[in-house]
Amino acid sequence: MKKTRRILGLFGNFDEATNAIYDIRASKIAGLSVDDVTLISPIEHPEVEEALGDRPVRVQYFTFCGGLFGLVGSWLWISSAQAAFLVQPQGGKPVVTLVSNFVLSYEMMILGGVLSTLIGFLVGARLPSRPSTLYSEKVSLDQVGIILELDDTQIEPAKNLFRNHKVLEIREEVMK
Amino acid sequence: MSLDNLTKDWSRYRKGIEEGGFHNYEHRWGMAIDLNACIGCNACSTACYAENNLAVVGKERFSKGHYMHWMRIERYWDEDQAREEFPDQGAHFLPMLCQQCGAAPCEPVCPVAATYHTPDGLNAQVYNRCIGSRYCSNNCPYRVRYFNFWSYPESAWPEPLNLQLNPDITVRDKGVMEKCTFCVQRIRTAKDKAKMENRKVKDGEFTTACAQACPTSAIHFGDLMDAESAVTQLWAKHQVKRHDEQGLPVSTQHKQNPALRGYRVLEELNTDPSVMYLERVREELA
Amino acid sequence: MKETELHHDKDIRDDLAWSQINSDILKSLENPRRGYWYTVIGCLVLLAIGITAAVLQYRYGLGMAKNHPHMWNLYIATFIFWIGMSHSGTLLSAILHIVHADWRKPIYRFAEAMTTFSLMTALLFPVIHLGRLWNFYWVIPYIPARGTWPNFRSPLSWDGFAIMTYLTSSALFLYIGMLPDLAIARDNTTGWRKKLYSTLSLGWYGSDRQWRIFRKAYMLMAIFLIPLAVSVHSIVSSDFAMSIMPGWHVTTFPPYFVSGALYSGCAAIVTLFILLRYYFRWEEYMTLAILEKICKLTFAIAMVWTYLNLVEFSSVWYGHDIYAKEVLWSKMTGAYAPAFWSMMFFGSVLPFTLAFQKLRRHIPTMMAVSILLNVGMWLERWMIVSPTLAESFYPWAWDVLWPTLTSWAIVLGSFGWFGLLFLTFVKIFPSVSMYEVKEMVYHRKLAREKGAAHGHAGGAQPAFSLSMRKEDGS
Amino acid sequence: MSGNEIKSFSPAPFRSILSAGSATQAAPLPRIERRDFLKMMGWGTVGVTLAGCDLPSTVTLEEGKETVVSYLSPEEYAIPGVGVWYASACLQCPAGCGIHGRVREGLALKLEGNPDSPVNRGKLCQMGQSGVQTHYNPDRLGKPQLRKHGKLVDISWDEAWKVLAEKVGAASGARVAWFTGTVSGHQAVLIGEHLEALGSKHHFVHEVINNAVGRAVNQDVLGEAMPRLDIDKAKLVLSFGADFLGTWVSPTHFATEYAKFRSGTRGVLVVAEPKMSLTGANADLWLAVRPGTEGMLALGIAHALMKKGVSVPEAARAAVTAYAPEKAAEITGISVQRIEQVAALLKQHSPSLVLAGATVEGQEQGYQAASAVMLLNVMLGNVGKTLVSRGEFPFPQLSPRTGNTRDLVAFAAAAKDKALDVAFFYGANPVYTAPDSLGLVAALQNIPFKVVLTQFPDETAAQADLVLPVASSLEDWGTHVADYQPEQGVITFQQPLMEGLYPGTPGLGDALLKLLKMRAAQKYSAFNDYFSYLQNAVASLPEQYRAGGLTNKQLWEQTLQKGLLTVDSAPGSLNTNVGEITLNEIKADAEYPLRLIPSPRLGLWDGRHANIPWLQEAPDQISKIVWDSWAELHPSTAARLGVQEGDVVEIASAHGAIKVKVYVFKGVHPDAIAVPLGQGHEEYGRYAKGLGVNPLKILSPAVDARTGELALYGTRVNATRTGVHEELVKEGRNNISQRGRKLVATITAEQFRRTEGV
Repeated sequence: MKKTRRILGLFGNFDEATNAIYDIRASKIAGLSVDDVTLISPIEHPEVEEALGDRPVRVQYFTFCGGLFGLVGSWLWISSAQAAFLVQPQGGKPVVTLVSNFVLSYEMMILGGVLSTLIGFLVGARLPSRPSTLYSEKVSLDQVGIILELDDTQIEPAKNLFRNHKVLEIREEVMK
Repeated sequence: MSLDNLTKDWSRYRKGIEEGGFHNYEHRWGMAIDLNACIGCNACSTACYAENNLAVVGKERFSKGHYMHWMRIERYWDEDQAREEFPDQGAHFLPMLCQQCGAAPCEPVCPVAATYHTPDGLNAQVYNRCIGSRYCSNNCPYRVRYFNFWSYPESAWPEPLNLQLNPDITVRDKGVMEKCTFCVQRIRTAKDKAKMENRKVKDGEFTTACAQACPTSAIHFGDLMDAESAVTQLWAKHQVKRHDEQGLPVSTQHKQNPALRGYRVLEELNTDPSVMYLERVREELA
Repeated sequence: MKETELHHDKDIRDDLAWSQINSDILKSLENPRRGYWYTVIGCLVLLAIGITAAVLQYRYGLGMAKNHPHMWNLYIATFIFWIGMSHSGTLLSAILHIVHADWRKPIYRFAEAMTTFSLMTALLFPVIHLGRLWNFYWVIPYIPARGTWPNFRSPLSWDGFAIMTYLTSSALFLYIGMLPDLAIARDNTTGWRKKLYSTLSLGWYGSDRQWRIFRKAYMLMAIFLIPLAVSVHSIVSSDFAMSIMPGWHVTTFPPYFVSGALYSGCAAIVTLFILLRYYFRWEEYMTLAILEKICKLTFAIAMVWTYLNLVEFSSVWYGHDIYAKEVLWSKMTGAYAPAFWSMMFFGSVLPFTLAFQKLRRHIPTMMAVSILLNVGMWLERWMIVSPTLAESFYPWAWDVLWPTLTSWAIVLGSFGWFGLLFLTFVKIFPSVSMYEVKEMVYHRKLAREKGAAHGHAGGAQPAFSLSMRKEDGS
Repeated sequence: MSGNEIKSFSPAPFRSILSAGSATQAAPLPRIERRDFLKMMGWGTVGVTLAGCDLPSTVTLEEGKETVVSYLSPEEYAIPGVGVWYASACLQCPAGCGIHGRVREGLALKLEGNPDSPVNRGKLCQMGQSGVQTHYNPDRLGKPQLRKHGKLVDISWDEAWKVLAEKVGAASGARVAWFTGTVSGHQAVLIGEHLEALGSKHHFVHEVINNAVGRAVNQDVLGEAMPRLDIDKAKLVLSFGADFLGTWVSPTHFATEYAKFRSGTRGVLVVAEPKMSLTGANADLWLAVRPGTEGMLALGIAHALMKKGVSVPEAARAAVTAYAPEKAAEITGISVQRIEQVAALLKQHSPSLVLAGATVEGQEQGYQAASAVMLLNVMLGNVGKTLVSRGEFPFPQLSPRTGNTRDLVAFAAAAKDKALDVAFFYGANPVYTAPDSLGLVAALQNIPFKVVLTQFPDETAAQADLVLPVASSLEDWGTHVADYQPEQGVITFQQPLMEGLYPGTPGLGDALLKLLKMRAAQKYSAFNDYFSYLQNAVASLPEQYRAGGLTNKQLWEQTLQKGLLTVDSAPGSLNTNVGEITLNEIKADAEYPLRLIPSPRLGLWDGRHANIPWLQEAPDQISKIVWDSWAELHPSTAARLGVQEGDVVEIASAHGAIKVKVYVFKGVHPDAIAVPLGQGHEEYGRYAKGLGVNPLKILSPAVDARTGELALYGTRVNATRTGVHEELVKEGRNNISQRGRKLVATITAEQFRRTEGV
């Protein structure tokens, strides 16, 4: 069925929130899988996130590619610039100086790595974005929120599930 | 800036001075300065001022080391003078100018490549490129690089002194490093003339201002690549060799006859200077 | 004091309410105390002095500040000083982050800010010291129209690469780490601040996806920053180590510079720690326990620094390089001897105060000591630059000339500039990481509870062991 | 010699004068008058090949005038971008060197030695090269000045000549005097003719750095005042204070000779003097002799030689016998061993050459001491070998009127006696050089009309009633004959290298002709100007100077092109008339224990070059001090006085006192205190004024008994510390040692002769 609604449950107690997710995971609501759950929290919550299961993060590939590009690209760039700029100072040294080029490539590897990590982070985290209207400022204080994407039939069971786990507040919106 | 370029000439670009370096020198201008003849009279230094538009800085600035003696005459006393009542053996004079090193320590440290090696074997300073980081001066073991700490065009040549300025070369403004050029304007003139006449530059056709002025002809100037030139002959006679000439391994101990007078100052630093000095001579009378 | 004594071996109280954390930290963004304004005025005065001197120097030439053979002098020494200062922030933050030392959490934010700002201060000096500073951009390898590139083999152009990389990376590291806090600030402010924080927080809302990727990206950046920070100061040391000058061409310079950098940075963290604790009344967050930890770290680094000094001296002594020996000897006995021995005292003897708990916990002492350590570190930089210039291969050019008023004025001005940047920062951005302090409090609380359950009542567990166990248990 | 330059090295274009420049550097464009440049067309240029037709063609805008000057149609004599070398004469000191001047776009740019000149053989000392800075000096006078109501005010040239005609016309001719430095050639002739026309005999010729006593001794002993000195032929040169590499007679010439002397078998140089001169600094053996006792040292050496069997002329036997080495050692402070060693060296190295310089001659017994030195030459048989006859100069009227200090004393006395009504000053600055004890400044008030022909507002000009600016040496015509003539005698020709910077300013010759026309218009009416006078003089040369039947024009052009005219003279032979030598012992003076040595410097000379920035900035060769005066003190003397380098001491003689910074230096005798000449100007432009002190001011008026020359080196002084300290500004200030580096390496002469000897 088509997901049409989104609800947010805010929890003061992190254990309850965790348990709520385990309940969803255990398929207590038909048609609702853990993939429909988004957790929003004020701090890093490895233990709460665990309930959501494995959700792969791929930023490291960005990092690797960026770093590699920085390393190789800058080395080629600098060396070929040197080979094109022949009135370079010599000091008795060759035109293409490997030693100094590696030092610079090293720096460029890091710069490439850092910048691509940033890009990877922004892409992966879907930033910049507009926070959804369901977002509650309490999340940035001390509460955990669980957002579920639901079809019409799942709304009530989900709310009940939240209530079983001492939800403090429930918000609801219609998806466009 | 293309990779093509890089792969095409890779082996040449990887040559250091010991393997002959990148340049195939057309000339390598060099000097031989005979300390047996040098009397320390300053004529060379003044000639340099006249030829190269060197600024007079005045007493106050001189005291801070801002002076511009591209060619300076150093005066030393005997090491054991501390024990003697009088300097019985006289002074030691040393005309010190840019040594136009083959492996110049100043060159690799310039961040903007304002000092570089020309195909003439000169250690050139491009005033317009210089941003004044002064790293070259710091890395010069001979301390022969001079910095324009002030805007000397504003102060050093009150009218009509400015009419004396040599139009063949620039007047340097503040913030630029400068140093002896081996009178590059004279080299250029001679080369241009030779080119127009479709011949090679002849030995003795021109000389630097300092060598020209020296009353005792202690300074010899010429092309070290020209086997016939007087300077080359002097170098050979005193068994002093350039790095690009001797190849690997570079040794500073190449004189077979230690009685010969040729040496280069601070040779052990492997800077491969283009200026050879001939030792001072003293009668043993003490 | 009483309270902190009670919790004397805890980094932070684990019963801090999260709402209190938010309000305590966000309070620092508003209503500056009078002392803040005095400090701002002081910094402005210093900056004005520096700018005046810089303008005069620009107009008349570097003769205002420099002498031959002292082509580099205070400017480069102060440049290294500021670069060094920038190290502890990012480097320590990154290292401690990687090893999950969670006591970094209340202090890393301002330390990273310090990194960024001292880099921005340091950057001024290579430009100010140029003879023709209006052409400074020629060092940047932009695609040239006339085929002229910078000289890639000059350590000064390495500096350019390294510093730009470091500035970019550490600013990004600071910014990424601040994102969740910017979201908190967004949620708790109104008016222009709200707009500002909304934009800056990029719409962070703390979803699990964001947190996961944040954790990974932040860790990756931390991993990059450690070798980067080491390389940056090594490269700065290359300005000297890659030269052929006696007293500069020293193989131990890279680690020596890095240790000196960490040292001065740690000392600066202590100073700023105390100042922020005082200005914003953050005794709850910047606890004496944490101060003690930094002090211990500083002491350890001081000993590394001392050791590397001794290594340098003995390698000169073992090597038969008469030039290097002369420079060292004149440093110790010549005109620079007072500065040299003050450096040794401040750098190697004074840190022993940090070995005593009583003194470590005495805030006025630590304030004084941390400032003096940095005076020592500044002297160290000066003692690297000047004695070699005064005395090197060529005796004819030997000369000891003291820095001019102009160069002192510009050095002072740089402190004003740094101060101003930092003071602006603390009023715009939260200088303590709120979300991480919350994590810290949360984990401590969990640990206490778990510890109690396992019969380790009252014993504070290291944070990382806690998280490890959590993972094992799942 | 680099002539033609097409490209400049640096990409930044240098603004040439024709292309004029920014407000800060715009310079007056030399105005070329038609008459003058026609004259210039007649110039000979020195071996320059013009660069052909590929010169850069540029159109430039001259600031202010807004005229577009095309390089395609330049002034006829100026080839844009090409430097042309012209021969002329150097007037920076009386040595008489020939020069080549590089002229580009109508401006003289650089001076080098004239290779054709046997005096300097293409070389030029720093003073000679600085001729351009004398010429372009910013403090040069451009307008005549007349004293009105006690102050000098600018007047027009017409007025100046009118006033001059009136005043000189009104004066009694016999009471008119010329006071000059060394002059020679046709200028000397014209001065002579002017005085003759006036009926005056008053030509005072003054130089502080002179050779007057030496000339007298040479004349008496050898029969020739200035014989040739073959330094290059000597195997040993023993110099008693004769700084022949620095300031003595003809330094550049002797330096070229020295190079030959030191090569091949390599001669030995021994120098005995109380203060190390440049020559002393190059000696193999330098002897610090007690000031004023050089004559005794010479006699001591003679005695040692006598003991070795060298015969002594009868007349001097008594004096030589009186100074056994032991006695000489006691007096002079040179050990017996050293005296014996020098005698042995002299005997071993033959021929040798023994020279006496200013420190020997400038004493109350200067003549006697110099005679004792000459005695050594006679005893060693050097006369005829290294001391060679020059013969008489074929044009004696052109020979130099050599300067001395006797004339200064005489002039001061004449002025004091109110014997003069008008005095012309040229090439001398007696107000600066006269010791205060002569009372010259006060005496000058007795001369009603003082005319100073000068380029600069110097001290004498400040006392003048009429100041007439004259052309610089690069703007003037002239002929010059050096006092010291090397193997080939020459008349050096001086031609202008460029148009005068200050229109209306006459050359010395032109001024003299004008003065002469005021007296004897008829006689000189044929000469429009000095240029035509000289042309006429050349035209009247005897036939032997026209090899190949040159026309007058060809001869003139050839002479100018070469810059000199070689003349023949018939060398005779020299006498050895040694007279009786009486050297009295010098009594110690408890109140003034030290001798003041006003040491001359190659550079500032007697102070006339103090206004040249290059020379002020060129370090003193020995102390390396710039822009200042200093007092050289031996460390033992300094310790006794309790002073260190930079401490200011007061040096007082019976005739005045000066305060000067101390330079502690081992190259000075402990009984001497040396203060260099040249500084301490009260006037003389921005570069000279207010720097250092003038040691001449406190000299005693004592004179040499025989010649009447001032005993310049005989003044006794004491020194006391003032407690003031001021750093001396010098190059390489912290080092006198090489610190174990091989910067200047030394090998022994023995080794040198083995490997490179001839």
